[in-house]
Amino acid sequence: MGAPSDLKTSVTPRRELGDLAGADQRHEPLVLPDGDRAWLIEALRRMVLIRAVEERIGDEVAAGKVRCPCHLAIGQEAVPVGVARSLRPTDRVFGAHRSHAHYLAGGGSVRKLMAEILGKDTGASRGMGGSMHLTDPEHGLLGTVPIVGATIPIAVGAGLAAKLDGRGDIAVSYFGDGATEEGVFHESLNLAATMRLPVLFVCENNLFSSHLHISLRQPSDSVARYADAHRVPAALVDGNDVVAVARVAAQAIETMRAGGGPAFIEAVTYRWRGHVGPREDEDVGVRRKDDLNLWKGRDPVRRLFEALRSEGAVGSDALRAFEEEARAEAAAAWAQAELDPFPPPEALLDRVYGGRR
Amino acid sequence: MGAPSDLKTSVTPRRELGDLAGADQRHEPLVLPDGDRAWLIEALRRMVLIRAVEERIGDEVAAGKVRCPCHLAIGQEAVPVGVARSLRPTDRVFGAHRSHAHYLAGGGSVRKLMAEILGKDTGASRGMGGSMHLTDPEHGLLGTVPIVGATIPIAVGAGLAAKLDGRGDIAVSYFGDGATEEGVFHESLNLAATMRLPVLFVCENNLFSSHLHISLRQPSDSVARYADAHRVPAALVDGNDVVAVARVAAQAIETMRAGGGPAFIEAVTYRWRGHVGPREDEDVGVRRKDDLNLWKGRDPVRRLFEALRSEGAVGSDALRAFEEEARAEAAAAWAQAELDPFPPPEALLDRVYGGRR
Amino acid sequence: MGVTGYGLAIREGFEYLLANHREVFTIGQGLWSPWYVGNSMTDLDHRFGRERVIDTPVSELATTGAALGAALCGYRPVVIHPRVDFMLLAVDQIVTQAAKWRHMFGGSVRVPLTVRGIINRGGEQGAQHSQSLHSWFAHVPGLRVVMPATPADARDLLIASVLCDDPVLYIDDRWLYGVESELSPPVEMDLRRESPRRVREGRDITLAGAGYSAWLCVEAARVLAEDGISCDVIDIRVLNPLDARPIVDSVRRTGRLLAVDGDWLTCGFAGEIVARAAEAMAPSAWRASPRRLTLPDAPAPTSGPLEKLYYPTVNDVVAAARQVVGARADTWE
Amino acid sequence: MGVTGYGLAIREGFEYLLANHREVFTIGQGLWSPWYVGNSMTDLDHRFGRERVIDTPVSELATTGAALGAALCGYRPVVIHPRVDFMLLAVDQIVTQAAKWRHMFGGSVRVPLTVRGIINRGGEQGAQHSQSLHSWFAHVPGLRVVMPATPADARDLLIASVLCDDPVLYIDDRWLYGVESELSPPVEMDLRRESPRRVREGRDITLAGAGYSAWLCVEAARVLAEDGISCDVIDIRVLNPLDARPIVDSVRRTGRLLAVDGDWLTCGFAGEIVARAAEAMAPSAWRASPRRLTLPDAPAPTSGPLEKLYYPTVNDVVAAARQVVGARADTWE
Ligand SMILES: Cc1ncc(C[n+]2csc(CCOP(=O)(O)OP(=O)(O)O)c2C)c(N)n1
Ligand SMILES: Cc1ncc(C[n+]2csc(CCOP(=O)(O)OP(=O)(O)O)c2C)c(N)n1
Ligand SMILES: [Mg+2]
Ligand SMILES: [Mg+2]
Repeated sequence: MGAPSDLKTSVTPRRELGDLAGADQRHEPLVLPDGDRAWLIEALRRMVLIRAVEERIGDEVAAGKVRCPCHLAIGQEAVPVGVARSLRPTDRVFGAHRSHAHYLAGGGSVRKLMAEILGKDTGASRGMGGSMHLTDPEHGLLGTVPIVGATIPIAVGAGLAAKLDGRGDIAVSYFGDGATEEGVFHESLNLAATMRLPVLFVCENNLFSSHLHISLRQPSDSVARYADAHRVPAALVDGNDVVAVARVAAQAIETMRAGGGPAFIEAVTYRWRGHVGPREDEDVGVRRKDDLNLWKGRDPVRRLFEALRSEGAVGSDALRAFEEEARAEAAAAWAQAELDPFPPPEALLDRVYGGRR
Repeated sequence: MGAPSDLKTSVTPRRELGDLAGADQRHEPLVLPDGDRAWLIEALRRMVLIRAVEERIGDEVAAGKVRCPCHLAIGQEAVPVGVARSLRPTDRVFGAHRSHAHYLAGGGSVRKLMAEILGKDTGASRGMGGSMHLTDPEHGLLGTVPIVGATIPIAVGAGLAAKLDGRGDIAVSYFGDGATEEGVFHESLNLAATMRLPVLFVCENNLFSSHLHISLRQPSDSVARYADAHRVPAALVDGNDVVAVARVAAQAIETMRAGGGPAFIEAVTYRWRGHVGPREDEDVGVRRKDDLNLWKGRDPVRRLFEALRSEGAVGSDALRAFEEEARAEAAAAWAQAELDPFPPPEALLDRVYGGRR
Repeated sequence: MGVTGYGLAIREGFEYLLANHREVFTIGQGLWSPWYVGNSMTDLDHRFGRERVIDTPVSELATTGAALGAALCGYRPVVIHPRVDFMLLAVDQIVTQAAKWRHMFGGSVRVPLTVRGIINRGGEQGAQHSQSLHSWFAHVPGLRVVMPATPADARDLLIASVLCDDPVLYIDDRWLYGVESELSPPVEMDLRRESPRRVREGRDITLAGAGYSAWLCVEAARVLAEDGISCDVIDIRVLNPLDARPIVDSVRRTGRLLAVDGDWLTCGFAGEIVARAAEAMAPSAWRASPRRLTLPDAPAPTSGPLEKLYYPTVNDVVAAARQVVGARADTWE
Repeated sequence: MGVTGYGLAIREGFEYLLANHREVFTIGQGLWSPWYVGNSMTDLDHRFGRERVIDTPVSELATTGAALGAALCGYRPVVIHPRVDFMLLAVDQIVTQAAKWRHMFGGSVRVPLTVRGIINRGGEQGAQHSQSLHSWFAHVPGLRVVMPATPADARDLLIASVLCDDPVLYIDDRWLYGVESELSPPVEMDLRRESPRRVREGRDITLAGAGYSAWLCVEAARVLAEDGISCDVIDIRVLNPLDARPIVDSVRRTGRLLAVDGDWLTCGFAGEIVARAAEAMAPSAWRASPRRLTLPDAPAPTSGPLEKLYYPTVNDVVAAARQVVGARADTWE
């Protein structure tokens, strides 16, 4: 810009993600970096755990054992696992309604998650929040809430606190493509950019907000353009490639810890289940069913596993072991949680304010 | 985009408007298009009227004759006059707190404006709104309100109505650079872009929001980047050049009437008075005082006048005549308005709902 | 003529409006989904077209403002918020814009906007998916607020709201969607003439509530009748502007009042009912002190047992009414 | 020790907090302007630095959310909204987030956030620059709401709010900035122990109000004393959670109540005062029906003569109190 311009009337292509949004693209094994096998194997184990736990939750919902709404992130495991790699417990992380994976990727207890979903006093939020309101301060997760976009400015404030603290900590805000339609998303990016706050904005663009494909809600299918407008450095990445996510996240976080301003990651991914609940066919959006089967070919877990196997780092037996371990942990946690007590009646009023009134 | 990218860490220049934001730039007479002298002379007359009326209002505020807050647009007259050129009475126009010029450029009655500012029953809003709440339905101005950003989505709805009507009418939303910091601005652009509504967004970027220069509020001094992000065709223009404003507005509006979607104009300008009230030194922002004197050299009225004079279309005598006419009209309107009655006491309750309750 | 449920009655209201009034359209999140707003709008998009049944991005504030803008241009839009909690993002457009434009611009501006906010609570959804806050909106001059308690009102108050030239907040409650009754053909009522209604006659105590609370009162009155307590029940229907006469007339007759409300206690709608009666009546006309039954002043919990404690039930209404009737005016302390 | 005005007393509170508590910072529109929030924060940015006294873009919602985020990380931010009307853009963060996070996450999360909303009305500013709406926020469980009526409270309730581990909405009124009194040194009160206060003793009637309305009550009581009506005056101070005992105790003594409030009538705070008293007292304990004096249920007008009609004055309080005292309990209808 600078010079006055005539009206730009070029019509915009509505699909700008190209092959990143292609259900039939990127089915091949990941390209692995040199070294670093230990973490890759740990990442595989963690993704397998997240999936097993969410599958178990889905089964319990289907069995009528759960009443609170559960939004499953099955298929999206690579994003939080990739980001979490560069985080430390003093960082501050915030999520939304679909945050089981954010919670578990950060190291959250499976038992407390199950107990929370069952409304037990032993739950992550002592039974007061359920699936949509998770917290895990030990690992830096300060809160996940279901009001779309609500934690984005809160994360900016955590970034402000981190900057005032001056210890190189950062804040991470996880949200979806739908959240970028809330005005507060833009206010938050502008605030972070203007104050140069260490906030990592991570948009899990799974192309859907509830039943609506992004093409019905926005003039382009890529949201990184908003970061460009707010002058926040942005990276666009395959959200089903844990290696790629970890790489851009590490880059961004390193800059931030060194005093850089905010950064934005658009991770393109896809959820395998309905918007809410365990069923796959819940939704009614654009071509959802046909796409789903193709997207399963882009499975972030399988793609990492096959890459590791092809070089002999992990075998099918190891994968099976991970899966059994994970299912066993989920089952044990569920069994324990079922036995746990509910909050006492006084909790209803005693937890409203600090101290009595 | 399309291909995954690494993090873009380029630091952004905070000044992107270049000479368009330069107080010492563009002092020379306008470059006039061929033909069309009649309108240019009318535009000159209209800008002179707006300035005279606002100067009179400022004097009355200074004299303690006015109680309601008045935000004067002296120095910004060219924007609404340039835009109004392509509007028709069936179009729908919305403004904000600084909208005397929007009202007058559209043909609003000086008498009703004065009466409204004095809280008289004969006012544009029957004395219920004052300077910050103006309406003039005959000329398509449906409302101006002081909640920053509030009329932007309302204008989008008027654009939706125009599209449903299918008569080629459009909606115009006037707002300032500060309003682009409200989330609703972004929600509105996305809605208009997604639904392809005939809405002309006109941002009068006078570089200030109250006491704060835009460099203290945003990472760049140009707001057209937001339109780019929302895929709304945008034009950047010298807001003190009525010819340039009229040209881009005509272009944008023509496309819209033919069924095109929204368009965005960023008109760079400067207010000569304080944020509120008549004083010039009211503010405390960045370099405001030094800039002001330079900006007066970029006077939209003088630049048009000198261009017309240099080619003999209008002489100094004619300009003087316009000015005297304008001052006389302002004076007469004020005198009449002072004699007008206040709303009756019943107005307080009778105007809340339609019909009695 | 068969029975119709409250949810489908709302849908009938929309069908009637869209079929008979060209200037009506609907806009909001979920309108192209078969389940988003229960069964209250299913397939309207296919029947009337997606130009008049518009699904939107997740942008409550702009969507509401856009509906207001269209209303100012002669349309009669209904903007739908699938949860009151989400509607709070649009408070500026509802409260500071829509409710004030007529007055602010001289009194003759027509603002035929209907905002539909759905109470969608329970099911362990928790604090951010359970708010009602009708007490907030009933507080705002210029905004008409209605809460239907029956299928007939669900349909006909919707029609009246949309045909009204003032902004109306229409609040329906998912907990009532299953309530059924026989419906006569739709009628176009003048909302300005609608007010609280005496839906059951009794001598001993006045039970008053809006929406689901009115339903609780009716059910409780049946139970109380069995042990000889005869209740006058007032279904509020129109919360703002509030015509308190039917309430006061009832309390004058019974001398006792239990205000039931599904919102919080402090500064809630139940308090307004009590205050109107207390102001209008002679102290000597009371046979017992008035009483409120509301949500406890706490956010909604998720845990099942706490959720059961949280929401007033028919039994709670019955118990509270018995207490009021049992109390003697002179000895109450 | 000289006298200090209400506006400067607020500034003293900020000075005390910023000087003595490192975790305190302030953020909001106008903090780098000498006039934006009257004389209540002038030059704090120069004295304490612009890292702790932060001016912001025009983004109420994100600014409030950011303050909440910092509070969750151990800071004690004060987010300033120069007008309550602007603060409404931030309702989601105040009501659905800040007020609920402790409860929603198990009860042990500390949320030491203070939101300061300034009532800035009159001066023919009109409907969008005149709202108070403290009745709304006092309705929200989890959100403490305070309204100081004196310079001492303006300073010390601000300090108490900021040092409280719960979210607090602190509402001050520009109409009180000129009120002066002698101030002793600042004290750190525990907000949980603060409640409505009896600021004048009387026998004939209880006058109760918050903020500017409390000031009106005190002034009116002086006038009423002259013609032999002795008023008990309750300055509410802390609206939520509301400790109604001081109010009820007073009305038990006087048998009469006039609730004065600078917010609208319907579902307003004055109604809550009346309802609490009506519920707690025996009908026989009333010497007259309670009465409310509030804004009329209309948006604020701009026109001078209408604006004069709109806001309750000392004379209005006096007149209303005379009426209540003049009424006989048994014949009131
Ligand atoms: C303010 C608000 N508006 C609407 C909703 C309803 N809602 C819940 S989740 C959701 C979709 C969000 O989509 P996205 O942000 O992409 O997250 P995803 O579900 O895809 O993970 C919506 C609209 C809400 N919870 N909050
Ligand atoms: C929602 C809201 N927040 C804050 C304000 C206070 N305010 C009034 S005008 C203004 C500045 C707006 O700047 P801009 O949009 O650039 O318009 P300009 O005054 O420059 O014409 C502000 C912040 C307001 N009126 N509304
Ligand atoms: Mg999504
Ligand atoms: Mg500006």
